[in-house]
Amino acid sequence: MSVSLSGQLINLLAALLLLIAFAMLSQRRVLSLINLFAWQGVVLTISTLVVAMSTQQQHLYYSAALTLVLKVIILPWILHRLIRKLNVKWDVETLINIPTTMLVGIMLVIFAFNLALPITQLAGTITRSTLGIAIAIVLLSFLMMLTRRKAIPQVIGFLAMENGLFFAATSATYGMPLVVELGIALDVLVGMFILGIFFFQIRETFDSLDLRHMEKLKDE
Amino acid sequence: MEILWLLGMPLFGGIFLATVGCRRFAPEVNAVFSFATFIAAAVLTTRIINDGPITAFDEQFFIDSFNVFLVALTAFVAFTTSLFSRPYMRIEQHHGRLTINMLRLYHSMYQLFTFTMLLALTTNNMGIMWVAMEAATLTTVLLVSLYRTPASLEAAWKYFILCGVGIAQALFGTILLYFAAERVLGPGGDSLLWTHLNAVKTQLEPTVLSLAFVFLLVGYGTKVGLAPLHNWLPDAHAEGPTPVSAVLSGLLLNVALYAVVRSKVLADGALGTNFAGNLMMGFGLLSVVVAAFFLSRQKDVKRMFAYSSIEHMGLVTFAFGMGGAVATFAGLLHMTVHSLTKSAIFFAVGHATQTTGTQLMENIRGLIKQSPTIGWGLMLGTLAILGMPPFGVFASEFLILTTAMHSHPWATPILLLALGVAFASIFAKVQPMVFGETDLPRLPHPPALVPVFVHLALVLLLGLFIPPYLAGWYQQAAALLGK
Amino acid sequence: MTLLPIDIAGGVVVYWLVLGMFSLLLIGSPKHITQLIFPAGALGALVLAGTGLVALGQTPNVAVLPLGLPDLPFHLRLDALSAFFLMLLGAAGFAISLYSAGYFRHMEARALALLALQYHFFLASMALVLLANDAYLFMVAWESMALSSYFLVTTDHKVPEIRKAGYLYLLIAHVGAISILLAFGVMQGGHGIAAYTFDAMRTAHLTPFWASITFSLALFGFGAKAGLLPVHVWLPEAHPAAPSPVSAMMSGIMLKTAIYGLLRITFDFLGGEIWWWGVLALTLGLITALFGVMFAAVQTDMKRLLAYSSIENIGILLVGIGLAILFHANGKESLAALALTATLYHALNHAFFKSLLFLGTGSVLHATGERNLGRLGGLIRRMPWVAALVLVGTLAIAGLPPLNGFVSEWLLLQAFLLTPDLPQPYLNMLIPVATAAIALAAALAAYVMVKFYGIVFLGQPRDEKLNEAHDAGWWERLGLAWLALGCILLGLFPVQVILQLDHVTQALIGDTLGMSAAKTGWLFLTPIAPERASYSPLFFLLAILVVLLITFLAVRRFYHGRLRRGPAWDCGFPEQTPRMQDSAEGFGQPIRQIFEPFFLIEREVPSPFDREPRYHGRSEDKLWYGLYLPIAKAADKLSAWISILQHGRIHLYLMYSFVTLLLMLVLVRWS
Amino acid sequence: MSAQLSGILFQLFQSLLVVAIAPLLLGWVNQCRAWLQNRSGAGVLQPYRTLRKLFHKDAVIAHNASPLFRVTPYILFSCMWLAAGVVPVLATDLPFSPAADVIALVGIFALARVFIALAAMDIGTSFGTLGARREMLVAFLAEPALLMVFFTASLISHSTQLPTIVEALAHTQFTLYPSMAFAAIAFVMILLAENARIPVDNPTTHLELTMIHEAMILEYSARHLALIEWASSIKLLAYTTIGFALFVPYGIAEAGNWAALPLALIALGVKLVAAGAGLALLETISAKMRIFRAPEFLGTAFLLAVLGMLIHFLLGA
Repeated sequence: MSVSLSGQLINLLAALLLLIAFAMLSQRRVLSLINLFAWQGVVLTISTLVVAMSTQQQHLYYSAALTLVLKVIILPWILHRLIRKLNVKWDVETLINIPTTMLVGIMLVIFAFNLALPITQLAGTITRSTLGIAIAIVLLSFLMMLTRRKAIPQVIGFLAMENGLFFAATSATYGMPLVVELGIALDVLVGMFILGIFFFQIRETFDSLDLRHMEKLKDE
Repeated sequence: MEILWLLGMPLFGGIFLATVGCRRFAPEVNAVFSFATFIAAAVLTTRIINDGPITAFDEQFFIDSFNVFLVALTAFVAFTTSLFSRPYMRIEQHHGRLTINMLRLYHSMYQLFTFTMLLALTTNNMGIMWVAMEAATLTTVLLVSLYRTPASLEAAWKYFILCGVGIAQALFGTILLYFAAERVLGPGGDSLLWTHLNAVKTQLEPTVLSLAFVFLLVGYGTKVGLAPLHNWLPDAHAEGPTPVSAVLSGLLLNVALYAVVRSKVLADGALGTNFAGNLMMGFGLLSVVVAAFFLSRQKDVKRMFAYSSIEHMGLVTFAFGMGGAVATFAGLLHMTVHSLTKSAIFFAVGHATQTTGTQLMENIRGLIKQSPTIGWGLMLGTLAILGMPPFGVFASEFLILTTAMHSHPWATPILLLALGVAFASIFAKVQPMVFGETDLPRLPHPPALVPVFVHLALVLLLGLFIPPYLAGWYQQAAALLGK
Repeated sequence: MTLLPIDIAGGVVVYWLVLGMFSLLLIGSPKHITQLIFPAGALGALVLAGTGLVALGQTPNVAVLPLGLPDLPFHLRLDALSAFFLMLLGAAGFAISLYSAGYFRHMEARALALLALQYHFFLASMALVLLANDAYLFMVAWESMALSSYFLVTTDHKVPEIRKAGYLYLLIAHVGAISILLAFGVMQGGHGIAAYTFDAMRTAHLTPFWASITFSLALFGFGAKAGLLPVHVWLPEAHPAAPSPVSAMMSGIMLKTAIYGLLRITFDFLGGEIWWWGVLALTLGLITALFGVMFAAVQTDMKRLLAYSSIENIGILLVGIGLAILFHANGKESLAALALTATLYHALNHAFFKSLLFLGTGSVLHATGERNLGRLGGLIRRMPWVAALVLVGTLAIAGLPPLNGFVSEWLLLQAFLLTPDLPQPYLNMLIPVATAAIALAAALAAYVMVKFYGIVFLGQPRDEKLNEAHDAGWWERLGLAWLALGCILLGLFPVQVILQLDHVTQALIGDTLGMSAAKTGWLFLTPIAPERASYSPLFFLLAILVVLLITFLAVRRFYHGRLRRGPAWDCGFPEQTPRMQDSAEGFGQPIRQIFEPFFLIEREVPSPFDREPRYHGRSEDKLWYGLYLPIAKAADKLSAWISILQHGRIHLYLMYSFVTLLLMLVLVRWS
Repeated sequence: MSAQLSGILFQLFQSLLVVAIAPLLLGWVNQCRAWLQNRSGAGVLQPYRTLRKLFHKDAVIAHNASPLFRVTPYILFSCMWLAAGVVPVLATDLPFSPAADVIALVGIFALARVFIALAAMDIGTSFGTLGARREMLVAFLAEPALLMVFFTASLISHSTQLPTIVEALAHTQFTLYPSMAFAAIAFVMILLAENARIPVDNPTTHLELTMIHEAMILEYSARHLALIEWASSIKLLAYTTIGFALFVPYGIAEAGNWAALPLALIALGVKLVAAGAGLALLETISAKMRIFRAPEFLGTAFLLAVLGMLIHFLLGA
């Protein structure tokens, strides 16, 4: 396919990712939060594939596959299992109310674009403007982490951040070296397992995943 | 080949201890593996000193005088800590705070943790370095929550989330680095090799590099424990088992700082300004001051020394930020003596808390009467960490302060204030713990404090006499960085 | 190869270190530690004193040890200044070690071994401070000195007050050390690590601004060790807390190392060029001297009294240094030499009589277990040796002719009298006031000393148990006698002493006193010219003795010498009890009344109905409440305020890193 | 040689003379006071009789008196004698005078004072210690003041040697020194205080609450007391002659100049008579003050002396 077309596609997908990020930021229900996360994975996979096709980078196919397996199938599955095991179906409680969060989010996006401006000027790849979006996604997920009160949404925010980084890696730089990608994937997986263990431990100790129980250690 | 041994030993050891377990002798096996690792490190070190920097496995690994000294330090402290943890964990088990399975987890994770740190140090690939750093977090997070107490869980959770988020920033920084490198070196695995980057660092895109460095600094800085990214550190140190606190504070922080410094070298090359250095000095000063003021309000002994670690890391960061041969040398020296002294202190504290059964300082009194070795170990260690000569910490602080007075006089009043406050706070707490009366009986069996005094002896040596080869090695490293 | 003085001095240092280690081996037999280790240490001190004396006249000799930092091995240098202070250290240390041999004999074995170790490390580190020729070695020795003395002070760490004293001491010492270190940081010449040698610092050229910064840092740092206002608070706590020989060593010798450091930096490195340094030192010194003597006058604990008197003497020393700088900066070298000579002389004198007095209190403490002046008295009858020897020290420190204290004060006053030809007119206004202040301090010192001696040794015992007091043993007497002899000789042969001091002044400011001082023969001390001022203590003493003899014989010859003993005249009031004597508070009362605004006074006055009426008055240091506690409070507040950072909520922690990240991104993008 | 010899002879003569006539001055002062109070008085020679009587008595000392107590009177006496020997009463540059300049002179007085104070504390009666304390209180204010007076003089004459001062003041052409005026007033106040005269102390009282000097020597009797009394009369004379040397240094001969001796003697006599009368007058017209007014009194003297020095700098004279 032609470069320009793929470029447009990438931009489209980038916009889609940003949209999903906002959706997650505004999402109140955990289950749909997880689904959104899965969708993010899907879009990520597609974008990776597009880049791979357009640039004929062999290892990008692997990383696309990796993404599909890890971020679309395994992680959401683990999360769903957790939800069922811990039978937590509560809504997401936020520290700041949603509209404000959105407002801040928009600010962040503008900031991110400004930040990326000088770099996108000199980006040689077909996907110049995606870097800004990647930064935006990272910052948005960060914002999400620090506005969510419960443990699981925080983790999802963490994973979403990972996605943003991954997107930056693929789109802006045609993907990291494969070794690195594998390593990263491994870390994410292990991290996820450990989190799983954690949830159970936290649960059996505090019989809730509310982070308010975990504010004992302090100096005052 | 030493590298293979170096990395293989702990990796295999971790898997072995996880699978086989060998319940009764696990501590000894653990110590044996650590010892083997130490031997490998020693061999490697001698080789580097003799015939300069080497790369291995088509440049995937790169060892120069800078990281080899950290490798040696890491392996050594890991070994002594394993010696210390042998009786310590046994006693914990007798006290019924740990089950056999927890111990199994502990031992295998201990080895894996060593592995990840050594990997992060030896690898030449900035990406792999990131992977190793993240892995180091993952291996230790379960150790922090080993006791499964609410407090330890909370600490571990914070540790995990904060460091995870931080490290994610570092990843983004790495990506940006790659983004910049790719345009010079072209795509492919080699563009993330530090040696290559270092070779072309002047051509790297300044704007990208500055951005990258910010992300890297925030990312790895979180693990170094620079204020205001430090909040996980005191919790994790206070709640984990003492050997873990010792290696966390003695080694992990060093490794993270190592990553920062490696990035700084690239950033300096690309920017040609002291931008990176100034940022590091700022963070360093802030950490020193904040930590110093935290110290005075501590009740938990391990927590207090955790803050002192933040303070010292801040000092080292400041030193590296200043740059220049002397300051960098001082920074390296301070890394060494700090990890030696601080781990020694944690050993002593560990025994003290075990014998008194509390970590609250106002309940610990008259150690010197109850067990002179613990008492003197703690007292001397504290004085050493407070920068009292003739201990080595003083040597590095001397160089750092005087250099600062020469090149950045504005910083010295802040440092003076912070060091004064730190001294006042820590000593006010430790003196009554060591001195004074106690109603506790003397210990039935004297605790094994060999590691403590070995460390202190080394620190003392470094304060009075730095062996020539060690000196040459430091200076190579300083010359490498201090541009 | 020939054996240079520096080799011997270094040898003594090593010898002391080894001796200290060795005492740990003797942990089993305390008898040997006291009877062997301490006398051996004393021997080393004697050798050191001799070496110093020899080295005074010689050209500086240097040595380099293969220790220390890379490219910065330990440099040693023995020049006139170091030699003088080494001599001081050796001479006083000899007596103190002899005394300790007897004093510590009843101590518990383990503690004694540790004490011997720290004691000799203390001696060695002090000697090393004087020998050091590079900043690093100096600082190492300096802090080791602080550390070993801290452990000595807290020998009896069971007592909370003593722990507090030790803590305060080490804290202030450490802060002072850091400030000294910064001073070195400014002075380091050239670049690289080799710039920390003193030789490099001598050649380094500083702008007046930086030179002044250095001087101020040094003044603060060394002042903190010397007990200069306002960083004196540790001194009256730490000196009494320590065992008496240690107090003697801290007061008599350690304080002098601070003076040494100040002289070294001010004259040797900075060249003492800027005149207002002199004014600063002078003013601080005067304030310190007056403060010290005032507080000494109202003390009720004999060791605290002596500690405050040490503060006074440090003040006087600083006044001398100030004058020297003033003259030197104005190019009046001979007068600078006079002031400096007075300073050095007084340092030497103080080492002798203050050690003597502290050791004396040690014997009293040992014999009576009592430090409180309110429960002592009449000991001259129980402990004639100590009383007689301490009397010498008392008269000497009170600045009475023909003893040594008078000589240095006389020289200092002469220096003052010669100030009027300074170019700065308003300084000439200041000088008379300063002179008056010094004279006042000297006179008050006499008051204090009469109080000290009179209440401890004279009168009737204020407590029953004093009647079991025993005199000091032979080791103690030996030590005391040596010091007393020193006080007398230093008083009687000033010209000879000054001829030795000239080497130092020559080295520091390139002019001397001795040639003019000895102009009219060794008998008469004439600092400038015979017709301007002269003083001959020996002549003085002889005259008094002759007249005394004549009078005595005459009285004996012409009138019978019958003598009857009777009860003391009670002024018609039959029930005289020892408690009716002046108490320590009572004796200090006039001072407290006259200088009331300087004290923070708390009184317990008995009500008329008290069965056991007791008057109790304490005079506190206003600075402690006005300066130190506020600082501590402020620090505490600040830390409380900062601790909010660690409030335990992970969201806010995340917020910190988020905001930090954003801020830095802003920084990097828009800068 | 002969010059030296005659110098020594001169020295001897002056010393003996001073010791001899000291009680006379005391007697004269008391006589004048008697006259001023319309009493006939005991006569000028009364002090001599007192001394003789005391010397003949048996000495009684307290049981617990230490050697210090017994040796003090002798030390006191010889200190005063030495002081009187140093002051140029009749002639300048005596062989003694280089041994002690004015500062040393103050030192001698201080030495004597410390000893008498210690001796007073030795027995341990409430009055002894009380007297010692008060004595030291007076001293620590009077001594610096005296030094300041001397310094004013020595700033003018660039010397701390009394003979040189006398030379400078007397044997150069006559000049008025305003600074010396202040010094003179201060000096008189100090003289009163140091010699236990009214208004600071009362030499004749034995009223416990007011006495200072007498309180210290309560325990002394017989020859010891005699020596002390004699010493204090010498002290008075020494102070007076110091005053002469500083403020009216006229008629004082050079050493060895026997020819000038008669003149010097006459001058001395005249001055002493005048001074004694003046002292008596002062004591009669002023009242004894409370002990705690004494610091104010001496403080004033101190300030006056310092003022004198300042004025010297301000006016250069």
